[in-house]
Amino acid sequence: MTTVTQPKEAPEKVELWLRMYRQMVAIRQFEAQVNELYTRALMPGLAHLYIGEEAVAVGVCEALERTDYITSTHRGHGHCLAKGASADQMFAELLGKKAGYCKGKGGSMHIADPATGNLGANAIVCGSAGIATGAAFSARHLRNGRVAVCFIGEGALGQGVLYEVMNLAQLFKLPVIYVCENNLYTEYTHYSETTAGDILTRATAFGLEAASVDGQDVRAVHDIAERMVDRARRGNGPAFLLCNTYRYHGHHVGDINREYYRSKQEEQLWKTERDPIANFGKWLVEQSVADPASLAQVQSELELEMKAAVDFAIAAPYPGVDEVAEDVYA
Amino acid sequence: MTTVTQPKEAPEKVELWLRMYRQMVAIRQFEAQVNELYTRALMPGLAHLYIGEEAVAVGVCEALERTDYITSTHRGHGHCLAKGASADQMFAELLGKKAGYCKGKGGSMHIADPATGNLGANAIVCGSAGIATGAAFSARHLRNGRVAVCFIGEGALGQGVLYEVMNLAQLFKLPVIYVCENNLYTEYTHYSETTAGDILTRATAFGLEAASVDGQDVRAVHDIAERMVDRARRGNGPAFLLCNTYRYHGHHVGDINREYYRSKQEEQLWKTERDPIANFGKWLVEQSVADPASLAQVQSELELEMKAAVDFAIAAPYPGVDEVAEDVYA
Amino acid sequence: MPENSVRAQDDRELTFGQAIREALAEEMRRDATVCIMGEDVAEAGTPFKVLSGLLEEFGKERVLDTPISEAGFTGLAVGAAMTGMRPVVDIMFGDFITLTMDQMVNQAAKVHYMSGGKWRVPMVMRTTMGATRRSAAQHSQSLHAWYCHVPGLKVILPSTPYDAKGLLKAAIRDENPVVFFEDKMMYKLKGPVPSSDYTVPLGVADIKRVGEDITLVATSSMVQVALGAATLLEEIGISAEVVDPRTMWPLDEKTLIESAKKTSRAIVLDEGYERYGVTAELASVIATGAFYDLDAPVKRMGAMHVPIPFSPPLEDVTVPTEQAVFEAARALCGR
Amino acid sequence: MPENSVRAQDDRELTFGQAIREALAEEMRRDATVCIMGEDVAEAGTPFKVLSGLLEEFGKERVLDTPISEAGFTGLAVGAAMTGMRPVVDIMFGDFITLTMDQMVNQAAKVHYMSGGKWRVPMVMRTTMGATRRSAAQHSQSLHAWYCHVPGLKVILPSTPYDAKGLLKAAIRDENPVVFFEDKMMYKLKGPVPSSDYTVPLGVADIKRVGEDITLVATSSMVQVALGAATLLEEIGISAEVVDPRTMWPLDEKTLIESAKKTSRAIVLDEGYERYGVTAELASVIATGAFYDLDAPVKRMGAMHVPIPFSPPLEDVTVPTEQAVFEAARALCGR
Ligand SMILES: Cc1ncc(C[n+]2csc(CCOP(=O)(O)OP(=O)(O)O)c2C)c(N)n1
Ligand SMILES: Cc1ncc(C[n+]2csc(CCOP(=O)(O)OP(=O)(O)O)c2C)c(N)n1
Ligand SMILES: [Mg+2]
Ligand SMILES: [Mg+2]
Repeated sequence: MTTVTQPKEAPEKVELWLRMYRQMVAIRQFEAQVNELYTRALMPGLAHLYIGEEAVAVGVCEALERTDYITSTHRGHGHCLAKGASADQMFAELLGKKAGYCKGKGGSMHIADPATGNLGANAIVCGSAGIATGAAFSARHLRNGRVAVCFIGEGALGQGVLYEVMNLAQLFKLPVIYVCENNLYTEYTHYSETTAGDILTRATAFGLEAASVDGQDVRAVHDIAERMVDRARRGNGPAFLLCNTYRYHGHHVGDINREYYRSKQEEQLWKTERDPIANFGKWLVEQSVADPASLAQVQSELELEMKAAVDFAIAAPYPGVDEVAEDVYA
Repeated sequence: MTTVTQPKEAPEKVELWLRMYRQMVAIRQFEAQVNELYTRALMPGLAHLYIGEEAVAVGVCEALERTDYITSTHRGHGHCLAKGASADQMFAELLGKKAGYCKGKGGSMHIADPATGNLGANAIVCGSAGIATGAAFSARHLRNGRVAVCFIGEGALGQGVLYEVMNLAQLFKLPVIYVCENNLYTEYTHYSETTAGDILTRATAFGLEAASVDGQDVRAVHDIAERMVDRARRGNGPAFLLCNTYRYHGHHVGDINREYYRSKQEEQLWKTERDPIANFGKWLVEQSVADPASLAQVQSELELEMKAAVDFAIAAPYPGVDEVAEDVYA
Repeated sequence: MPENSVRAQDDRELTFGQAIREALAEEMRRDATVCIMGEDVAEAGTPFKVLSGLLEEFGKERVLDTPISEAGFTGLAVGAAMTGMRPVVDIMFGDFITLTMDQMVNQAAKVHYMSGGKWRVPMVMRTTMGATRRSAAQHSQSLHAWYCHVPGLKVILPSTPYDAKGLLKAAIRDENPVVFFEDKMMYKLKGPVPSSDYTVPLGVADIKRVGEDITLVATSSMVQVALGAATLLEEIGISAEVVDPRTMWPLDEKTLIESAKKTSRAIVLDEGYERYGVTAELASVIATGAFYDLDAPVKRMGAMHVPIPFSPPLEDVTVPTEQAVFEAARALCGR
Repeated sequence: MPENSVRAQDDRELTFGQAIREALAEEMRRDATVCIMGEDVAEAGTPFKVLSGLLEEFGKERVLDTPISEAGFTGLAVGAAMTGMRPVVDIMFGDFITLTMDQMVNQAAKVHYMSGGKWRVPMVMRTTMGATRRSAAQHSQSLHAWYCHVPGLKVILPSTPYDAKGLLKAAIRDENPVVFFEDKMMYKLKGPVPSSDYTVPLGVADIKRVGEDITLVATSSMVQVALGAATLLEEIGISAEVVDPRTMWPLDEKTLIESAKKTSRAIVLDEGYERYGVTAELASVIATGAFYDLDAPVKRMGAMHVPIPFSPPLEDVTVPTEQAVFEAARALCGR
């Protein structure tokens, strides 16, 4: 993508911004296709869309090296893509095809990819907190300078194991960052009904560095993530980042009628006032780093790319039935 | 026991003090006999002595009604006695006799007694946190005005379920008080090696009222416990009380050589400078609420009482072998 | 049997899910100490909508949404049960009982015994089981064998709407901790359910189909599979008897053994992993009890020894099917 | 068999506990990625003193004391194993695996499969089992049957110092999550242990005593009980074969079945709860595999279906004894 006028910003900054914009659009286009696959009844099971939360995954993952680790959640497509996963293998996995990241054995909630440091999405709420902490343990022990990011939803604050591993991470000074996406709901219940006290204090109580950030502002997320990652890499221990965000769609693709737990007005407000892509796009134009046309072009490019990836996945074959018993033991 | 000169204090205060003194001595004498039983090889298995920590159990339980609930730990003899258990049935239980509180089926770590609101000691670290919280749930739901106290050691701070139930207790505004006995060690490891951050903040982070107190000062423990119990009873929710204390003996009766994890000097210091019974006795004399002779009398009375209770337990019969299959299901 | 008598009076049909809701509603009306707690049980009525309407009738005090703290609220329920309540906890997916094992096994199951019979834990845990829902390895397991192994717990696996209502009501009235496993794939299954107040006693197996040539002992959703296979078998002249233990513990060994003695052949079907699972216990009970009458080894059919895969063609071969049972039965009968 | 050949060279004796420590020390010297974590494992060397000296040799970086967070440090070990380490976690009492089920079953056991074989979890969980230590219901259980039920896990129950060393070394070198159960009552048991670097392969049963009239399949401490019973049986002219599967999964079915075929009678012994436990799987494997050769039903002997009581006279009758096995075997042989 070419930029119009000469921006005053350093070129690498500009590159980063455009890359982050492109990544956010990629995630949204990917998820739009997932929803499409579901409504066309082409996808087995359900999926949890990340639309609306793109700035969190992109802002954080852009602060990581390819060799750094992440663990993800049931709402994990965005994290995987932001860490470098390719759409075609992801779609193939979502359809249970052999060409998928997990040979079709994992599906939407279990995308894993060693090549991009993705230790795996997880369908157990907070199920990957131990794994991420352990990856940081290896990094420290093997002195390979890596950092681990553990993405969790605010619902994971209900799981005791989170406090166990934060305590361990601080005791062992491990390079792990717990990124908590507070999208206000745990399935169909507002987080305030299930979360007493103060979220950040739950982390500082165990000695972690903690901060909260506007999860709809990709630059803000990236700045604070970079600081925390750098701090962890330098051996100064774990951190907790609370990102305030919102999911536009239902808890999963089948969650259509949502009025009983949240209002249409609330949804509208977030979509119109606080959309991470629209707002960032507007800002890029203001900074004359990009113009509307070039941004529109990104959109259409990625839409085509995603459509092609979907076609690849649909055409791809299922694994052979005899493969069912493979990979149980290494 | 008669008091010498006329103390200026209100008689009920005086009564309370003398009762607390007596209770602390009772616990210490009880535990001395347990140790004796172990060394004489008359007790099956092991036991965890409460000697040195008497002021915590007594100060807290004297702030409770008989109908209030407690849950206890592997180091539970003191809690059970302070809540009103009788020594003979406890010794009988420790020896696995039919006359014991649990017909010999529970042993030292599982003393339970509905008559005194004792929901049971627990051999799983933090294993009773859910139970105590649930008892408080019943109290609130049945509106019977009861309060539940959950005794835990500081080692229980490592168990995630503690944070899960503190969150639940605060959300439901339950009348439960988590009394954490920090005796500096979890088995053979100093708590500072396993506890990051700040202990009280781990409770306030979930919205609980929290405070710490000198666990060797029975009046201080009683005062703060009374305030927290009263607050809970009035429906203002759960609290967390950190009591700084020390166990004089080993982790269990068999833990004799302890130099590899704590120094003899440290033990000596606590025993000579901070003994809860000696210091309280000295204070009672200063207040001319009691004289040395009357205090010495308490000691000898209780020693005889405990010896008699031990004799009862030794003479008591074992349950019949056919009873092994009873009480599995209600 | 209570079944027939009651069925006679009333042939109303409900789904499996509706029968469960009705059982809960009836018991909550009857006994004010019965309350429900779990994730998204209130407004949402659970993701499976099984509890819809209960919040409206019984209010937030008795239908409580909890944080995602399976260990925490299960432990809370144990204490509540000891002190005058009769809590029913909802563990959304059976895969999550992994988080409740200490509360259920070291606490709930042992409180009565360890206290010499002084404290009781009248609680019920409702949870789910069953694969083929395209939910992958962490949302498809049937882990009931673990709880069956634990003294102090009772375990129920209902297979029909009728049994579901009667067994759940009996579970709520039971003085012990009871775990109630519901197959996610059966919630829409319809069957006759009397509107009357009836219970089905724990520990009594039910012969779902009478037959002469082979016994198919089946649990939960496998009962439907067995009945389907029995129909196929009938076409080739093999008469299969389908026996549903209904409760894994207490276990009605006698009915299982007598059926096997009568037919001299048996297959045991359960959707849990076959290895070290429920099929092992049932097969061994029959192999011992009917030793001198069996013409062939007892055949076990459970889930494959693999984590449940997501990919549909793979997932479909991990659990027993009508066709597979049909073939196994035919082979066993030497046809 | 490796056993005999190696034994020949070297008849040094070690206790069960020393053999375990030696296995860990040897593997930690061989491979710098092997580390140990658990409660009181460092200075204290565990309450059972099994790990004494390892801290001194390998330092705090590789022998780590943890908080009392069984779920937390087990989960940490899973992630560490995926990323280059070979952690050995120590769960002090087997009763506490209740707290690790989610990390082991939903995470460790499934990572390899769910990732299509891309990630591996080479970790070992060492924990204990066994009653009669007067520790009551929450410190006396043998819950290994739960892990045996789970695809993706391997489960080891060593019965001698020799096997303990060889099997633990094999477990540490294995690419999968392996659970290693040590009977608390066997730590002082002495036996020959070569100082050489040997491993015992997983999935190979060991015939601890050759016999003709009856097969006693026994696990862990029950092997000693079976050998004791075999001696008593010999005195009345009954020759008992004692077979130790050594690993519950993978399971050497062939050796069990062949022994039963040879003797035509079998008793299976395990210290876990008998109901829905390990004895059910082993008995059913034998009942099926040796169906046409068995003269009597396979007899199961496990722990009584009660929480383990504290009172000595009660506790002693909850687990199989030499005398009980002797009587059962005699009855089975019709004497
Ligand atoms: C241990 C566990 N309990 C319950 C569930 C069911 N469940 C799946 S997603 C979810 C809500 C998670 O909310 P949150 O963590 O905020 O993530 P979000 O869906 O909002 O992204 C629940 C309860 C689960 N998967 N795991
Ligand atoms: C879940 C669990 N893990 C480990 C143990 C073994 N254990 C028994 S007591 C103890 C130390 C407890 O320390 P603390 O809570 O401080 O109580 P204290 O002994 O100091 O009174 C440990 C680790 C246990 N009983 N339960
Ligand atoms: Mg959320
Ligand atoms: Mg302590």
